[in-house]
Amino acid sequence: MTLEAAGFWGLAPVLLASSLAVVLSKNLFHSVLYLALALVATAGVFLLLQAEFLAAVQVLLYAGGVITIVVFAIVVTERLVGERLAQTNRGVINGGLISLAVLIWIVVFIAGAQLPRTAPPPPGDLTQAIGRDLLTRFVLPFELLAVLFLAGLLGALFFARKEE
Amino acid sequence: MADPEARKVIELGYGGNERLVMNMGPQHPSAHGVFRMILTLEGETIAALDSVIGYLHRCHEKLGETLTYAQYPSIASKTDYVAAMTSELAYVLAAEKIGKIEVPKRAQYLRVLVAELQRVASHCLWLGTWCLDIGGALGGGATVFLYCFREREMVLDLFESLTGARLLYGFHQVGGVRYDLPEGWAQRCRDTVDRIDQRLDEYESMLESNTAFLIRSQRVGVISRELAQEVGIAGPLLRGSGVDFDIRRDDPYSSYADFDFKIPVEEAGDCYARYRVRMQEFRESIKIVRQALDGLPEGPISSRPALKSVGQVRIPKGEAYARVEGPRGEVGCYLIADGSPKPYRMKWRGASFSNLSILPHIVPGHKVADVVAIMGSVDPVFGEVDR
Amino acid sequence: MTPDRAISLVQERFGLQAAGEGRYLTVEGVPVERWQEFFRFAKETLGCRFFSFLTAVDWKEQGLEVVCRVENLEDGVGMLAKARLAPDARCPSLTGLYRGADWMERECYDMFGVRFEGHPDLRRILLSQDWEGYPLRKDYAVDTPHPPYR
Amino acid sequence: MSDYVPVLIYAAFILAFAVTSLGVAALLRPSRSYDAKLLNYECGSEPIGAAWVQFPVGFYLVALVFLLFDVLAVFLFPWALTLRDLGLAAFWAMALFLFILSLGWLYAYREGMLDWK
Amino acid sequence: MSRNGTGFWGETWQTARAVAAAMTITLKNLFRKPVTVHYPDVVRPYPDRLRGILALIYDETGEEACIGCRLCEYVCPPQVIKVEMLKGEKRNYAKTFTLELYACEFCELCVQVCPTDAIIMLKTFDLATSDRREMLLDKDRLHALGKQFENSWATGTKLREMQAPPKTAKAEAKE
Amino acid sequence: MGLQPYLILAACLFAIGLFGVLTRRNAIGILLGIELMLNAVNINLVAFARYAADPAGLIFTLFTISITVAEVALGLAIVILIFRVRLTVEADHLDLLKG
Amino acid sequence: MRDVLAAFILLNAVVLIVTYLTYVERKFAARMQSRIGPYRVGRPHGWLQPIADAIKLVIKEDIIPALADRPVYNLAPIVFLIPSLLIFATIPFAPGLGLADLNIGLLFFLAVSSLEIVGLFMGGWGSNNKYALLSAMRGVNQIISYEVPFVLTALIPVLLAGSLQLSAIVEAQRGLWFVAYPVLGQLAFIAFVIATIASENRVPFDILEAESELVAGFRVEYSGMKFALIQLAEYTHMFGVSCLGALLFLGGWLGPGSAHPVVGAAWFLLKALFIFLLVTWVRWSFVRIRVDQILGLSWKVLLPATLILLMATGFWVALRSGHVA
Amino acid sequence: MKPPTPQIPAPVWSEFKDLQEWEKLHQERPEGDKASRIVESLFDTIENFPGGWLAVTSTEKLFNWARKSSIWPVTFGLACCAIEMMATFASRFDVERFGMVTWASPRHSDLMIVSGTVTIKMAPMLQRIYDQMPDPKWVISMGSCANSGGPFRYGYHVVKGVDRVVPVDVYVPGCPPTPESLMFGILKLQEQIAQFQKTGKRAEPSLKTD
Ligand code: SF4
Ligand code: SF4
Ligand code: SF4
Repeated sequence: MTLEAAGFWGLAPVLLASSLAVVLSKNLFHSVLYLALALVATAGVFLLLQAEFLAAVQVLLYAGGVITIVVFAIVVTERLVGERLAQTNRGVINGGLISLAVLIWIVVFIAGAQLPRTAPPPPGDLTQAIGRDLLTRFVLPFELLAVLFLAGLLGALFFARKEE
Repeated sequence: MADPEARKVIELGYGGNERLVMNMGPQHPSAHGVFRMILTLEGETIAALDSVIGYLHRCHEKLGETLTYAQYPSIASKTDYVAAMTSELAYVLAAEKIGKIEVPKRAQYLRVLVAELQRVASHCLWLGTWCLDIGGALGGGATVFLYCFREREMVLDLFESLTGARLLYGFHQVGGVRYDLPEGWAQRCRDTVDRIDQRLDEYESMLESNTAFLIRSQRVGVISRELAQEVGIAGPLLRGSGVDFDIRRDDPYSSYADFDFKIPVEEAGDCYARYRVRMQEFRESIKIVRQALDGLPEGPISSRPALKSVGQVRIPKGEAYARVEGPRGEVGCYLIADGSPKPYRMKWRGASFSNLSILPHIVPGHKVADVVAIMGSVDPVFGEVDR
Repeated sequence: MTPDRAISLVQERFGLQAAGEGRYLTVEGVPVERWQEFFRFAKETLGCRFFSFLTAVDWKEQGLEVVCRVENLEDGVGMLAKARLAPDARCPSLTGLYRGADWMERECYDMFGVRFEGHPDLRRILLSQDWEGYPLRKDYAVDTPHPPYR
Repeated sequence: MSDYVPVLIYAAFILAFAVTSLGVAALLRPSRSYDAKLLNYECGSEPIGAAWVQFPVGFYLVALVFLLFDVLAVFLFPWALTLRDLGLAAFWAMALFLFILSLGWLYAYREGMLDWK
Repeated sequence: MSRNGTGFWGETWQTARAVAAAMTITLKNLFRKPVTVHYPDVVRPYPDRLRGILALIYDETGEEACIGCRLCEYVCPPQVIKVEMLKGEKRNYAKTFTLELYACEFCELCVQVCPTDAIIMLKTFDLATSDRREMLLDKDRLHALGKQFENSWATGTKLREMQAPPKTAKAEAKE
Repeated sequence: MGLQPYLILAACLFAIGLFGVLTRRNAIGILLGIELMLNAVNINLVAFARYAADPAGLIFTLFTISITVAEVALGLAIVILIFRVRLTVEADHLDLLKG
Repeated sequence: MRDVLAAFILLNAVVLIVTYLTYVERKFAARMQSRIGPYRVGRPHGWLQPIADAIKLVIKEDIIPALADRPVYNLAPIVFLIPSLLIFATIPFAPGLGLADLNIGLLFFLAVSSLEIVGLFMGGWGSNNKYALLSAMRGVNQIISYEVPFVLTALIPVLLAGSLQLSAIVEAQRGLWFVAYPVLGQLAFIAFVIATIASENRVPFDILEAESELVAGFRVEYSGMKFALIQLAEYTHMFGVSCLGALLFLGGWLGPGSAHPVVGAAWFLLKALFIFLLVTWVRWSFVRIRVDQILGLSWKVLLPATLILLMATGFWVALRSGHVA
Repeated sequence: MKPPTPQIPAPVWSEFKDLQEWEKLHQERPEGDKASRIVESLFDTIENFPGGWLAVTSTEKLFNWARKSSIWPVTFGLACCAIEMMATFASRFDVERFGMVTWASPRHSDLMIVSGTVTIKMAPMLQRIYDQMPDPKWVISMGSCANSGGPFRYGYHVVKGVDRVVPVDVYVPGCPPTPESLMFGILKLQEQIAQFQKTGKRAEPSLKTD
C-alpha cells in the first residue's frame, strides 16, 4: 500500500464520520466542533493530493475563520440554554432517501466515467506556481474575486449590523 | 432562586436576551476584600449593578457599647485596618471632645506624625492594589504592587519599632498616645520618607505618561461634583471631583492648623483624577511628616494618668461627633456617653461605606474591566464598610 | 451661610432651637412628619449638600431616635438633626434628597428596624436577608447566637 | 508529501502524550466529588442564571472583518513568494486587490463596528 | 484614539517614551538587590518593642512574678485571660492562669496594667500549630515560653512610665 | 491511487451535507450542511487539479474557498438578521413570504 | 524509524524546555520585582520547582463541574495542546536539525496555531462558567484581531527571502539579519513583538485571563492535569512564537560557529530566549488595557501600519526584482 | 532555679467550651483525601512483596515532596489579616521561595489561607470555596479571628473560629500574625504534608507537653 492509500483510508473514515456527526449531532455546538474536525480532515485529503498550500489555507481559513464565525453566530443568536440548543431533525426518512438517491446517482455516474488511474508527477513547487499563475494568468478573476468577496462581506456586515 | 440577594438582581434588569448575570466576589482577586458585586452584563457592558456588603460585619458598633474607653481603641483600629492610626484617632478624639480632655502638644504632634505616615502607607497599598487590578496579577500591575509593598514595608518598620505591631497598633488612647518615640526613630523616619519620595518618582514615570495606564483611567468612572456631595463620598474621591474640602484644613484637629500643606484638588472626577490627588497627597503627607519631626515639642505624651485598670477612663454624659481625614476620607465617630466607662452608643461613619455606595451610581455603562478600575480607585476597606 | 444665620433660620422656619458648637449645629427633636421638609430646607436653604451620615439611637423606653448629619462644605456649616420616632419606628426616607441616604437608611433599617417610608429598596444590607432581630437595639444581646454557625 | 510523515508521527506523539498524561493522572489522583464541589465556580456565590446566554452582535462583526483580512492573507502568501520574479506588475495587482478589500475595512470603520460595543 | 490633541504621531511618541520609561524602571530594579529576607535561614531583626506572644516571667528572686490580681483579666478586650487567685502569706499567687492565645489580639493592655510586670510579650510569633488546644497557654507553658524566647522591651512599669503625664497634670486628673 | 476514491469520498460528503440541509431544523445547522457540500466540491476540484497537473485548478479551488467563506458569512448574517426580527432560527418558522 | 525517534526527542525536548521556561520566567520576574523567586525547592535556587509543580498537578484531583459540557470540557485541553506543540514540527533548530523543514513552513506554523482558537473556545464553552465563557469570547476576538497583523508582519521576511521555508528564510539572512534592515526591519520587528505579545496573551494584552476581572479566564474551572496541560500549551505557544521571531528576524541559528549544529541550536535557543525575555519584560512592566481598546489598537493602528509596512517592503522587493514592468 | 511555688494543677483545656467543641469537630472532620482506589490497592499489593514497601514509601515520599513543594494558595483575603497575607506574598517575604504561587481560582489551588474574621454571612461562601478546591487541600487559619473569632468572638455576627466551617490544618496566632509567623505556619504545614499518608489521613495532632 502506498503512503497515499494509507493516508486516504485513514482519513476517509474520519472525514465521513465527523461529517455525519455534524448533521446528526443533537447539540449545535458539538456540530460545529465536528465540522472543524471534518475540515481539518479535508485539509489532510488536500495534503494527499499534493496541494499543501491549499491544505494550509483550508486550515487557516476554515478552521480558523469559518468556525469562529459560526460559533459567534451561534452565540449571538441563541439563548443557548436547555432545549434551544438541542437540535431535532425533521423528515429524517425523506431527507435520508433523497440524499441516498443523490449519492447513488453520483456514484453510478463516477463508476461509469473514464477516470485516470495514476496521477502525473506534481509539477515542482505548487505554491510558487499558484502565485505565478494567480498574478499573471488569472489577474482579472483575482481582482474580480476581491470585488465579489467584498460585496459578500459588505452585505454580511450590513445585515448583521446592530440596528439602531 | 435560593439566593435572596440574587432575586433583587433579577428584578433590576435580568431577563433581557443579551444579558448575563455575573458575580464578582466575595472571593475575587479584585474585590479588595469581601465584596460582592452582582453585575448584569450586556456583552461586556454593565447594565446594572447590585452590591452586596456585610461579609465582614464584625459588630463593631455593638462591641463598642460593651467595651470601655480604655479597651476599645485597640479594636477601633480594626475598622479601617489599612489606616489603623486614623480610625483609632477618631474614636479617642470623640471621647476627648465629650470629656473636654486636653491633649499635650507632643502627643498631638505624634498623632499627626503617625496619621500622615499611615496615609503614606495606606496610599502605597492603594496604589499597589489598584495597579494590580488594572494591570493584572501576572503583569506590570503586580510589579507596581510589589514595589509599593516594598516601600510600605519601610513605613511599617517604623510603626513596628514605635508600637511593636505592624498593622493594628493601639497607639492612641484617651488623653494622648501610648508610646513615645524610641531612640533614633526620628532619623530613621526622615530617611524613610526621603527614600519613599524618590521612589514615588519611579512610580510616576511608570504610570503617569503611560498610554496604557492613561486609557485605562481617564474618563473612567466620572463622579460629578453634585453626586459626590450628595452621596457623601469623602477624601481623595471628593477632591478628585473638584470639591475643595479637607478636614485637616477646614476643621483642624490635633494641631493640624500648625502645619503648612496643600490640599490637592482635581476637577475631572475620573479615576485618573483620583490617582493624581492621591499621588500629590503622598507628597504632602511626606511634607507634613517632615514638619512634624522638625517641630516635635518635648513633653509628656499623655495628659491622663497611665492606664492601670479597665474602667479608669470615664467620660461625662454627652455626645460628640469627631472626625478625622483618613486616607480614604472622613472617618467619623459619633459617640454618646452616659457617664459610665463605656459609651452608650457609638456610630462609625466609615469613609469607605459612603465611598462605596457611589458604585451603583457610576458603574452602569462601563465595561467589565472598568468596574475593576473604578473599584480600585474608590479604594474601599471592608473593615470600614461593614464594620 | 453663617452658623448664626442658620440658627435663626431654623428657629424661624421650624421653631426649633439649634445648639451651636462652633460652626456645627445640633438640632434636637425635629418632628418626624417634618423630617423630609427639614432636610429639604437644609439642602436648599442652608446649602448643606454634603450627606455625612444617618443613624439611629435606641433610647430604650423612650424609643428610637434618628440622627442625621449633613454639611455645607463651602461655608463649613454642619448640621446634625435628630428626630424621635414613634414606637412603630417609621420614618420618612431622605433618599429623594440625598442619594447617599440609600445605603445609610438600609443600614439603619438593618440595625434598628427603622422603616424608612419611600425608600426604593429597603433590604437588609449588612446582615443576610433572613436575619432575625435588630442587633443594635439595646435589647439585643451582643452574643445572641445565630444557628448554624455557633 | 513524505515531508509530512514525521509531522504526523509527531502529532501522534503529542496526542499520546496528552492522553497518557491525563490517563496517568486519572489513575493517581484522588477523586472525591460531592455536589458543592461540582458547582460552578463563581467567586464563592451560587451561580445566578446560566452562562450560555446570547451575546451582542459586535462579536460577529469583528469576526467578519477578520475574515476579510484572513482571505487577504491567504492570497498574500503566494504573492510574497513570487513577487521577486514577477516584479512591479504583481505588486500593483496586489495593491489593487488590497485596495478593494480595504474598502470593507473602511466601511466597518465608518460604521463604528471596530469600536466593538 | 487621540486624547490630548497631540495627534497620532504625538501619541505614538508618547507611548514609546512611556514604554521606555516603564521598562527602564523594571530594568533598574532587576539589578537592585532583592529586598527579600530569607526567612527561615535569616530572621529579620525584630524591633525591641515587638508585640509577640505573651509569657509570664519570674521576678529577680526567681519567684513567679504574677500575684494573681486579675487586672489583666479585666482589661483584656476579648477576655482571653482567666486567672484564679491563690492567697499566700507574704503575697498572692495565681492559682491558675490561662491565656487563650487563639483569641488574643496582642494589644498589650494586659502588659500595661500588670502591677508586677509579670506578664510580658516576646519577640516572636512562632507558635503556629495544628492543634488548637496547644494555643491554650496555661501557667506552666507561659513561664516556659518566657524562658524560651527573647522578651520584648515592654513591661507594665516601663509602659506606664512612658505615658505618665507630668506631676501637675496628674494632680489635675486626680481631681 | 486513482481519482475514483476521491470522487466517491466527495460524493459521500456531498450526500451527507445534503442530508443535513434537508433535515436540519435550525438555520445554522442548514448552513453547516451547505458547508459540508461545498467542502465536497473543493475536494473534487483539488482532485481533478491534481490529476490534470494544472495549478489553475488549485487557483480555482482557492477562489471557491474564499467565496465559500463569504457565502457562510453572508448566510450567517442573514440568519442573525432574521433572528433579530423573528427571535427564532428554526427553519420551520421562517416563512418569510408570509410576512 | 529515524522519524519516530526524532519526533520523540523533539517532543521531550520541547516539553522540557518549556517546563524550565516557566522557571526562567518566574525567576526573571521575581528579580525584576525585587524578589528572589523559587528558592528552596531543590537548592540551589529552586531548580526542582517546575518538577515539583508538575508532579503535584498530576496527583491533584480533577474536577468536572456538574453543569459542564463533559466531552467538550474534557477534550479542550488536548485540542488546545496539540496545535501549540505541533508548531515545533517545522521549526529548524539548526541546519538540518529539525523535524520537517516544510516547503510551506511558515504557513504551516500560522495555520496550525490558528487552530488554537478551537481549543480555547471549547474550554471556555465547556466549563459552562461565566468567566470562562466571557474570557473565551474575548480571547477568540483578540486572537483573530491580532492574527492578521501577526501574519502580515511574518510575511515581511517572506517577501525579503522569497520563500516560506523557514530554513531558507534563515539562510537568506546570512548577510544581514532582517531585524537589521534599515527602518523596515526594525519597524517590522516592533510590530512583530507587539503582535507576539498579543497572540501570547501577555500583559498588556492579557484580557483573556484578566485575573482581576475574570479570575482565571477560560481555564477557571480546570484543575489538576488538565490545568497543567493548558498551562503547558500556553507556554509552549509562547516559546514557539519566540522561536519564530528568532527565525524570522534574528537570523535563527546564524552566529559565530553556527556551522556546527549544536552551536547553531544554542544560538537559536539563545535568540528565542531573548525574545521570550523581551516579551516577559514588557509584560511585567505594563498594565493591562481594556478589551475594546485592545481591539481598537489592533484594527485601527496595528493593521493599517503593518499593511503599509508590508506593501512598502513589497514595493521595494518588486523594484529590486529587475522586471520593471 | 525554679522557686518553690505552690503546686497547682494545670488547667485542662476541657474546661473551655470552645475547645471542647473544637475537639468534637476535629474528631468529626471528614476522612482525608485519598489517592485513587486503584493506586491504593496497587500500593497495597506491592507492599506485600518483599521489598515492596521500599517502592511504596519512596513513591509516597516523592509525591509528598511534590505536594509540599508546590503549595498554591488561593487568593482569599477576608480582613485585616489579609493585608498581612499580601505583605507575606510581596517582595520582602516572598513566599514564592517556598514554591507558592497565588491563584485566583480555587480550582487551581491547594491551600486556603483564611485570613481574617469569618462572619455568618461569609461562612457559606467560604465553605463553598473550600469545597471547590480539588483534593488534596489544606487550610491555614491565620490570625485570632480565624482561629476563634478573636477580638470579635462575642459578636453576634462572627463565627467562632473557621474550624467550625472547614477543617483547619494549621493555626497561626497573631492579630495580625507577622509575615514571619505566617511563614512559620506554612513551614509547619509543609512538615505536615511531608507526612501525608497514603491512606490520606492527615497527621494526627499531638498535644505537646512542655
Ligand atoms: S494582649 Fe490584649 S488581648 Fe491579648 S491577652 Fe493581653 S489584653 Fe488580652
Ligand atoms: S499577670 Fe499581672 S495583672 Fe495579671 S494577674 Fe498576674 S499580676 Fe495581675
Ligand atoms: S485576627 Fe486581628 S488582624 Fe486578623 S482579622 Fe482578626 S482582628 Fe484583623
